[in-house]
Amino acid sequence: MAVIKMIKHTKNFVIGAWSLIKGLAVTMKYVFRPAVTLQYPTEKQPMSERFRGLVGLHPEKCIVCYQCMKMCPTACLAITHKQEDKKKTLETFKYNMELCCFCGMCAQVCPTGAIVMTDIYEISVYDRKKLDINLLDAKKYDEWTHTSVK
Amino acid sequence: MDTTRTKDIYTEEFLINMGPQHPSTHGVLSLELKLDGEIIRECTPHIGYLHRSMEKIAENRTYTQFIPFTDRLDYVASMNNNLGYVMAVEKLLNLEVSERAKYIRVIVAELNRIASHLIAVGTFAQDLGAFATPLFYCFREREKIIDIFDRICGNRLTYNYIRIGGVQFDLPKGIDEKIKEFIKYMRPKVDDYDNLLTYNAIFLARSKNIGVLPKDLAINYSVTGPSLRASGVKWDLRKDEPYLVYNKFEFDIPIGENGDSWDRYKIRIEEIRQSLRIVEQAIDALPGGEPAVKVGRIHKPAPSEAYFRTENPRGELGFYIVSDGSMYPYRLKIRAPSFSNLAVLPELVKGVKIADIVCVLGSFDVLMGEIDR
Amino acid sequence: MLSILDFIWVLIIGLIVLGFIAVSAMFLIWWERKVSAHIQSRLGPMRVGWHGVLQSVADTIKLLLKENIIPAGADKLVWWLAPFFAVVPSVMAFVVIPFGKNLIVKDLNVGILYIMAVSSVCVLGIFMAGWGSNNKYSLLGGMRAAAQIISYELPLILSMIIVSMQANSLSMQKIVAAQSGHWNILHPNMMLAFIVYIISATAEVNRVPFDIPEAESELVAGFHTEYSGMKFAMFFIGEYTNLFIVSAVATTLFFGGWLGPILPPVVWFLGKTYGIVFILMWVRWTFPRLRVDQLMGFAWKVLTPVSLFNLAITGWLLLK
Amino acid sequence: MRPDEISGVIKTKFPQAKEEAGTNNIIVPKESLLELAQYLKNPPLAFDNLHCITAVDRKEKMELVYILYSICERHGVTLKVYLTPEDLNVASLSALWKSANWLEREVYDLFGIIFSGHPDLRRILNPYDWKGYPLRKDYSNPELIPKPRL
Repeated sequence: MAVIKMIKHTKNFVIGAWSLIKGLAVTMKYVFRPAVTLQYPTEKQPMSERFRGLVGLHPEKCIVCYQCMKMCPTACLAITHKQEDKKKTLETFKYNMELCCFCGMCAQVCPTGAIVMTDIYEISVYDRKKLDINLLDAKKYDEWTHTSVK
Repeated sequence: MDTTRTKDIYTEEFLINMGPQHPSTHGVLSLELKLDGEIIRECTPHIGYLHRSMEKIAENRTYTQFIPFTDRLDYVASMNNNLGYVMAVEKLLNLEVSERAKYIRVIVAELNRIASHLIAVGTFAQDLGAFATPLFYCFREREKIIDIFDRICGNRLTYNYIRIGGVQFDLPKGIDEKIKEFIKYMRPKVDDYDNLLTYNAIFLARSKNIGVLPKDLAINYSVTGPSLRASGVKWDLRKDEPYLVYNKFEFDIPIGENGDSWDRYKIRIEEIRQSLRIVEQAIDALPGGEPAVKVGRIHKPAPSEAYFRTENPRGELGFYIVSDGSMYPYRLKIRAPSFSNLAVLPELVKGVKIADIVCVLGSFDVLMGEIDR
Repeated sequence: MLSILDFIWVLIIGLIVLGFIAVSAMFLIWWERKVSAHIQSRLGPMRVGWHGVLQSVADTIKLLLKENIIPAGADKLVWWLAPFFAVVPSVMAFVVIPFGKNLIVKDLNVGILYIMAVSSVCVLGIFMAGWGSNNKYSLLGGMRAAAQIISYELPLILSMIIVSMQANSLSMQKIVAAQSGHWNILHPNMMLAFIVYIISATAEVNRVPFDIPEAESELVAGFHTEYSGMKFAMFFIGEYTNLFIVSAVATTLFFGGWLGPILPPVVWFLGKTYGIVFILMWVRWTFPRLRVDQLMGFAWKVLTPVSLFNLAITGWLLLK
Repeated sequence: MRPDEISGVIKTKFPQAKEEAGTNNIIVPKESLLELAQYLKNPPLAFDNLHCITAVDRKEKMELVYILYSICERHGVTLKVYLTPEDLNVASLSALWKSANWLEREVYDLFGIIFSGHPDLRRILNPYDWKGYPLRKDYSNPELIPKPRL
């Protein structure tokens, strides 16, 4: 009886040791495979066509319909307009990046394609105030574009 | 306090707070442990550190506006959350979506299930002390899925892709080749995990017969998903209450024998294989047509209520929506699978070692974003 | 009486040894990061120097400049002394490591015994760190370390005794000299002794799969949770020096030490040692961790009986 | 069993239980909830899984919703209990289904419904010292951010 038990234990032990060797073989296999990572700040992954980064605006296309502002789930867009006769013109187009959740609903709902999602994704700043930006400002993305992949 | 005092030397239980900042509590879970040396006498979970009052937020958003918020519930399986919520709203609206949309939904949901299970497997190995290597392998494979999602919907974690009435975009050109390539790439990798972890002697010693969850207890605690199937209950909503087009595909439901930590892990590995099968069949059978039914931006369902549950990677995710006829939900309840799965933890860890609590918790693969909501 | 000349001589040798330890520890840290990175399909440090070879230097400078934080309620004296107790024994063990024919600080005639005695002191440092930190996780880590290292000392010593029985000496140089015909590892009983040795040695230096005193995922980082800055660095240096020592001892006992054709002895010695270090690293980045009771059970139920059996067989072979 | 069959079985056994108009949901007076739950748990209906408990604040009344499933019989039922805002007491089901433990704690935390007989009725999602019940319609807190304008 004891002998059978002993043989069983030894057998389990050998199976266990073999499983460990199989594990070692798996890790050794990957030592000789090329790395899959990128050296981030110097190499960058190209973003897809549909990538949703910061919100961008083509002011000339905007018809001031307020659809984007109504759609935004986090209320990060704030628009004001001037009324001249029957023509509406944009006055301000505030975009509070701090609240933005990059859902892309505003771009989807825009009837003229004035709002787009850019591919800027490195959006850390040192000052919180810089996150509240006016999309009509021509230099609005100077803080980030130099790091963006175009 | 239980003290056994002899003349000068005495021992007593001591209290240890595991979390909310702890490497293996999967986020901000806090466990109050009463220890007798290394052995756990009592475990009290404290949750709510990530409570963002999603249900209150939902009462203030339109039905469409709430979709991005569902991404943030179970943030490693956003597609499945989008799906669960959107299906509940569609049930409320009595909306039928196109056949193509259904197939696309199945493909993305199953791909996301694989991604989520990969994280579960990697972090479980990490919890057992296989430091970083399996986790990195899993993330390497997950990255391929993320790349596919990046091309499909434009984001890498919070997808916000599935919409009421269909999906946001049609699949981009050439993505089906990419998905097929991924399936071909993924199959041998799962075998690698088997060699590296599943049948590894140390791994088996650590996870076999630890945290055994019997069948009746699992059902009584309303444990769902892979954790329930590991206890030997053959219950999968994709088979038992098929939604979308799951009844058109051939796949098996893996079930465990003992309901221990190893079984819960093994079920996930097997489900990765089954999901690959489903994706393969769905890609081949993808019909043409419109990816979305034209519906407005604002929905005003008749005053009624709907409960719909889907099979999430972690279990059954249910949305209970009450409408009062306005464009906002009157009440939205999220039945999070991890919430019920975590509730069973104190029962399972009485009398195990401190190293095993990490193993049991890891095998349930709970996610605090979903529990705290 | 120690003359001035002797004193200078000791100082020079001490500086050389310390310099070697520092460089070797830094190299090992860099190498471990590289090995782990390539196992995990990454590249590891790439920025500082060629393939990040100076990364450890940068890290050391960073750690030197860091603030020393003493936890509230710490047992200050014990807390301060612990890192020294972790480093000093591993430095002392260098005295009897033979790098070459004459390249040894002092060829003690009780070399193996000395190494065993000195390396046992390490556990004191770990336990002091665990006790002094006033942290429950650290205390658990310290307790585990004490239990583990004491249990694994037994199979470790038993497997080393087999070698000294074969060589008929406790001196490291004589053990190397005894292997001039063929290396010890070629005997089946020595092979078994080597396997027992390498498993126990992994446990002695607290590496995966026996890293339960640190146990990142259970005890956060065990005994060095509360340490920061240079004190943490000292634990790190102690750990990597220990890693070097156990590999060097394995080389000396089983792989013929510095013996080898053509190349200079030092190259042979370091080559073999780093080969064993690589195996330990490879194991570390592959396996999960054992639980504390399984670990103890393995030491007492498997390793100790096996090495006792091996000892009996070796004795019988020698007397035959 | 089909939902209408289940409600038929329940109505014959418990005449005080009503069927909600247009659905197959069962409305139970709160006094007979525990009795009904006991009946439901055992065969022939065998609802072994208390899936979800939630509440809806209808202002004039508080609606408590229990969603039950049976994994062995593969059917489900929804129970509703109406509570008046003056008396928010109801029997706890945590002795029958252990999943009720945390689910009832959640309802207590968010709606302030007291489950008598619950072993450990503490707050669960909110901090233990939180004031008020956030999901009630009359809940107000100066820190609440107003609804995004639409």
